[in-house]
Amino acid sequence: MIKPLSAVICIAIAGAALQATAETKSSVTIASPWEVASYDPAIAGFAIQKLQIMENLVDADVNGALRPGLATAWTASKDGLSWQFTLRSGVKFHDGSDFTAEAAVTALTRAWKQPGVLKKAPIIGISASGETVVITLEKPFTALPAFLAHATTIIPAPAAFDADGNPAQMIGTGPFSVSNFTPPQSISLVRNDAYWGEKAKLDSATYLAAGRAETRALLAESGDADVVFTLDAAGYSHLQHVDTIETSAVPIPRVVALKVNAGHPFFSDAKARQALSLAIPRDGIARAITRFPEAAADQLFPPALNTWHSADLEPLQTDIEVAKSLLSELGWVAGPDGILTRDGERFSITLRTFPDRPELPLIATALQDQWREIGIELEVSVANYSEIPAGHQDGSLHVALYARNYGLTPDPIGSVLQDFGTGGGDWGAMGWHNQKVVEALDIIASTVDPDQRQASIATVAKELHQELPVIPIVWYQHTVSIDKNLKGVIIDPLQRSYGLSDMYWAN
Amino acid sequence: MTDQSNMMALPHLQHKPSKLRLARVLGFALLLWLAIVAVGGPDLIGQDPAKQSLLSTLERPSLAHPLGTDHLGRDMVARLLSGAQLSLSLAFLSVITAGLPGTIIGITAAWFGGWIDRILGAFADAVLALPGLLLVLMLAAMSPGSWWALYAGISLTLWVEYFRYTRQRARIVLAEPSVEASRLLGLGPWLLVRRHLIPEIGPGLLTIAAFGAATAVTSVAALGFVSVGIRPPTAEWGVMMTELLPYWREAPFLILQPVGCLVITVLALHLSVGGMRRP
Amino acid sequence: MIYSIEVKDLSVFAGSTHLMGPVSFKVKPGGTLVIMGETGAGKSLIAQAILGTLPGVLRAEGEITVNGRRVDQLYQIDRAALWGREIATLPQEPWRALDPLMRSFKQVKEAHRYVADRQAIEADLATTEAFEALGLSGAEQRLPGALSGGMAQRVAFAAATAANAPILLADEPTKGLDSARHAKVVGLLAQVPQAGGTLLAITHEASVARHLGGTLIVMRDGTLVEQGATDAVLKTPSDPFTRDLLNADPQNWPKTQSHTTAETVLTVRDLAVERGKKCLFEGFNLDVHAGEKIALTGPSGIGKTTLLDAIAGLLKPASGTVTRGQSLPRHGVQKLYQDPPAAFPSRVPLVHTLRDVARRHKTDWSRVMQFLEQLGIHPSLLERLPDEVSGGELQRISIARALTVGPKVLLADEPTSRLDPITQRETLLMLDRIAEDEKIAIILVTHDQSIAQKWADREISLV
Amino acid sequence: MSPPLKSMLGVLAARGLQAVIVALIVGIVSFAMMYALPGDAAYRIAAGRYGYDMMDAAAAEVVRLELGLDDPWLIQLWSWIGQLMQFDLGNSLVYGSPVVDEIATQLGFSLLLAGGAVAASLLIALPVGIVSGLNPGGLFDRTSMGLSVFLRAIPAFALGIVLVLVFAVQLKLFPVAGFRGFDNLVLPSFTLGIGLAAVSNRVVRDAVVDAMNADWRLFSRTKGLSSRLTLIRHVLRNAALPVVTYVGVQLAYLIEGVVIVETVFAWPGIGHALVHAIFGRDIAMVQGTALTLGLLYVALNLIIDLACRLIDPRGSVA
Repeated sequence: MIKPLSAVICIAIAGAALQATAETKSSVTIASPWEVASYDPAIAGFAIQKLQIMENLVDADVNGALRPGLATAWTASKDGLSWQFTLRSGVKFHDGSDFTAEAAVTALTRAWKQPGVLKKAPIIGISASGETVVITLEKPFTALPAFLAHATTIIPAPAAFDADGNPAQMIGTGPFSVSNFTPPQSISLVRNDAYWGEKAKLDSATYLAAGRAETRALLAESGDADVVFTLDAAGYSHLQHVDTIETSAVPIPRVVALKVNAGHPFFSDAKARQALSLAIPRDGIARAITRFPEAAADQLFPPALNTWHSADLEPLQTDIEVAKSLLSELGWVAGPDGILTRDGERFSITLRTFPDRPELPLIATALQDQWREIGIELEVSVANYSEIPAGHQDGSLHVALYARNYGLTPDPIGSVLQDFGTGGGDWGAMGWHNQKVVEALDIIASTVDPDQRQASIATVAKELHQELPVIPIVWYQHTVSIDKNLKGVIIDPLQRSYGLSDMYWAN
Repeated sequence: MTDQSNMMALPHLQHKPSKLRLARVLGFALLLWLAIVAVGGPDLIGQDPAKQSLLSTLERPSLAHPLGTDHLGRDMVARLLSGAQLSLSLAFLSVITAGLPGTIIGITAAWFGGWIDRILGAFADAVLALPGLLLVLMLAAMSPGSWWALYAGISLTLWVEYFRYTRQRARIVLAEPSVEASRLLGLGPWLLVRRHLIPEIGPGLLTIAAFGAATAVTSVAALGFVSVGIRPPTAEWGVMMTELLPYWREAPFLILQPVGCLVITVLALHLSVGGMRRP
Repeated sequence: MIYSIEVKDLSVFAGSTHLMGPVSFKVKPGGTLVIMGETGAGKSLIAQAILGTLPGVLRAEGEITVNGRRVDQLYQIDRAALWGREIATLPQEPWRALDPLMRSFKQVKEAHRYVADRQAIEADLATTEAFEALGLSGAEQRLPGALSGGMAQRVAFAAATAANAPILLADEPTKGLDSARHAKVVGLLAQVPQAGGTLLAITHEASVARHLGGTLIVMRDGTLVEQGATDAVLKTPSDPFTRDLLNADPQNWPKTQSHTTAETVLTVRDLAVERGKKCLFEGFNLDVHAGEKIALTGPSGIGKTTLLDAIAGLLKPASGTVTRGQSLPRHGVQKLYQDPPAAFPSRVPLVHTLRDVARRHKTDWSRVMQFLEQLGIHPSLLERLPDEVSGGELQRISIARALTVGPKVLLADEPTSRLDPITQRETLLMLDRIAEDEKIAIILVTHDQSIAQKWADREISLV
Repeated sequence: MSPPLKSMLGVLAARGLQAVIVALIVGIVSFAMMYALPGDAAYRIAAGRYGYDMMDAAAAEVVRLELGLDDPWLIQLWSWIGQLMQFDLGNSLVYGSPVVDEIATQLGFSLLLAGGAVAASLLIALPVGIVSGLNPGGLFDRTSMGLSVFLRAIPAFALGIVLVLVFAVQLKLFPVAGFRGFDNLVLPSFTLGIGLAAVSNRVVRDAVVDAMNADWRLFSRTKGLSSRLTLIRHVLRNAALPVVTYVGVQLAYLIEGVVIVETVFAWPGIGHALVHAIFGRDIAMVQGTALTLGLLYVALNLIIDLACRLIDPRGSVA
């Protein structure tokens, strides 16, 4: 048995050597949980954009402020029904072909037809005229540029599509081009030396999708991955004590929220929803599960959304007694087993959530235990997340726990509009209608006057805070571990970019 | 290497029963203990396995919590106990649901031989060729959150091993002169099975069963790993393994506990069936 | 002078229990030593002690010298070095002593190659010669499974003697061979001393001992009862046991009475049986009468067993009929097997097996006990497992089992070929008594001519 | 025609038939079950495509129209079988790309992993099994037995992570995850291999014990072959038979482990793909992967059979 064993060891040593050579300080390996199995911007856009393979007409900085991307400037007509995007000239795709208005229009039209943000905008036409792209709307919509910064509106080269118009390659204009793609696990990148902007400092980079948080933590610790995104709470607290790496956590506009079916007799009264909210152990959850005590969500919009987060809202409290009294006001009385009943009906409900974000089932379990205190029997069903929109559509949903990202577009109005506009939304209000909010949202979407806009935003925030069609639980932190010698790492709270092009190795 | 001869039969020297018997006694004692634990469940210590305290999570063993607390501050002893209830009963169940059909079909195939044998064999091969995981996941998905579906799926993949073993051994046994003699003496099928097949095949089957029980629980763990079968706040050893995995670094003693329980179970089974003579 | 084998006060112990010995003997080169005795008398222990293959639990005491070299003190390794080079061993039941997966030629060749340390080519030649010399030509590429008992014995002989070791140990070399092959093997052994080698043979057949000559040792439950020149001992045995042993030789049996009656229990008309597609024999006719003792002889492989199966209705004859007399009950034909342990469920105490049969046939248990008593089986034996009682006892228990059914015909397939002469005689005499008392017809398959002549009313030999 | 050749052909024919049966069963079973699953396929597929940030009812409707999920099931099944006849597995419902391409990339990796796993398991099981078999009941035998039970009860993922901690993080011998080079194969292979070896080393052990107690073994010694030669020329070969057949049985259980290990080690394998396909209701993908795995299993068993024939010239193997 000596022979095979030694063989293995040889492989091992060879491997170690190979590893060593692979670690020349001109490339990085980044690991993140998200697998990439498609070339389609509508499906894989989030990764393609983060890896700076393709770019949008409009770009955004870390504060969400819009800045020129492939478009140098944009203006709306007086009536706000037509937008002009002037394109950057001299930009070439990775395959050497020129970036033209036609290319942009084809890409955007496709994005518009596909499920994605553009579908949500009141667009009626996308056309090219010379060096500009013209988008016409049926009603004014100020957030359009922000929408064009979204991952599903990145611009692939015409050559990226096959004969039938299906995406078959990843060819963009970004500072990195794809050298190798092994779906769903990994993408290898090389610097695009023909990039129009400031060139990347690294020669190459590798993206590795590692689904398990444990694996990512170990990748970071062993140094196999130089930058690791989205660490789980346990892994994060461990890595803080590993001295070869730095860890950092950035608050992001993603919030764990509880969607309540206000159409359901149990929850039709705001008091019931407040009672639920009062019985949520936000601090406990933030301490024990997500482990960022300061991130207990005392209102829906996190501080990361500076325009929407408002300091003068009275923070949501946790108070079992008040919750109980509220429920008894609504005519609920505790049964023999401690579960509330009202005219023969047990207060027994089902919460839908999904395992893709490991913390969600845990939070659900915490709610289950806590709500038993106030006499609510909670069945937790951990399943595919499509059960939530499905339940919203057929009205079978009671409550749902999920993580909502209000930073999909630099301007959250898009998401808010979907979630709380007329009829609510799959990931927002259900069976809940509030005229004030609807009107305010219209203004926000269409007005150009900042003060008026801010006022309406305040109204919306206030109404949501009192009515609680969606109950916030905790805000998210974007957790990252970085090799100590890797410099220039910028963490984008909007998660639009991994900032590869700015990274460089200290020597 | 020692030269052990068996040129002449020395029955009284062939095996040393005393040691074996001791092992068996130990095995049965363990099984009995497990049974008590499973029947008693968390009531034995009067702790609620679902009661959390988010402010005292991942605690080391203490007087209040002899085995510490899990990631939601629940008492580990209570969870392991209620886990024992589910895991053991369902492991037992899956072994039965896999073992009985497997054995019976196996004996049938060997008994009749010919085309019946061939058909059953082909069928078993086809089933083996189906990715077992496919069946399990499907069944799990068909009735979400149902443990029984989970274990039914698992047994669906496990029965074939019993079948193969029984069929192969039964073929040999049934060909022995002793069976011919019994037939000639007019003994009926039941006596043939009882006197010839069961004593010959039984031990091997029990060993497979012991392995099967472990497989069942670890499969549940595996499914939990692809986040199937999680159903808060139920405690099940396999699922606990997956739940506690993220904390393997901070509190390794936690994930080791359900594993330890499973080890004890498997060990008990093996000892009680008398060593693991593997077919 | 230097003796090939010199044994002084050899005894074998299992822990503290004394199994065998003390024995002492000397064999000079070209000499022959024959060891006789019942099965379980410890004959094999002597061979194993000399060879150094005693089971780990056994311990040998005394001096053993091989070719002037004291071996009992040596390490296992050094003793193993003698094997095949100094001492060759002919195994019991050779078909089980050959590797089932290796072709016979190769198994002999490897001995020439690695034991006699010959070059591959030489080894090939030597092996081919050996095969010719032993009349094995044509069997080179056969697997042990496809060899007859005699062939297997000769292949084993060729392999064992490849390095032509001066000493040959043969442990019951004729076990289970029919008379023809029996003679061949004995002849083979007889050549060894003529070629200047030393032969140590273990047997329970006086005929074999007589043929081999040399000196003789007679053993009985582990103790040496008689020792001397083979001819002398065989002519004028001094010890009563030796006398029994010799009388037990079928040649010296008295002829048994016939108890045949007029009643025909079974008629066989121009029966033909096949094995595989090969027709074994055809046009076989037989009338079996109650109480009749029929001996069925013939070389092995001729299909004696197959014939019995056909008569028992266990296999369908290719043609012809087996008609049962009207007095013959459904399970009226029973069978005794050559290898008693194989005929009982191995993991069930004997009492269960017997009770099952008694219950099935509504036979009163006291009657079963009666049979057992007649057959000299103590009831306490029934509590044991089949492999915990001796072959003789088990064969008698299987007779009792058969009687429990109340059969009219008893088919006995070499029921005593694995028993030592004394037990053999006892068993066959019992069968004789049963034929008389129960008026049962017995068809006995045997390869021993003298048994057929002395025991049976009539002999049918298949040729 | 010589009997061994005949038996070979027999094996081939039998396995060929099995392959066909498997193909049909897999196709129908997977289709039927996918069809029987509760919940709206369109929603699941949309979820698989767009992720929870982008997926909503509107997306689901688009998917429904695009894939014609409202067709009666008979038509859908029939079209699949029709395609299969032309060796076309269709397109992935989630990713739109041809199933063949998806599998082509991943199958290679999975085969590599499975092969590595079997190799690793034998690398452990053979020496351990043989040593404990040569001295049954000895200390080594008992220890290995206890260890087997323990390892049998550890779920693959836990084992994998411990291995990574020791060999990748502490000793820095192998990379943690990914698939840059062959060194990436070592840890996942051993994670699976150890699990398999936990059982198979006992099989090896028992086989060796049997062989060591056989009469022919003693005879081969007494005819003069050294214990080493006896082991090599006789014991191992005879012991190999049950071991090889058992490896065949184990192959079936490999797949489950593969899924876990692929996930832990970020290995782009087919098991991983199968699980995602099931969650995403990607019927085409499920059928494709299941079919591949099924046929793969048949093929591997064919190899096992032939190996048995090679070891055992007696032809029929129980």
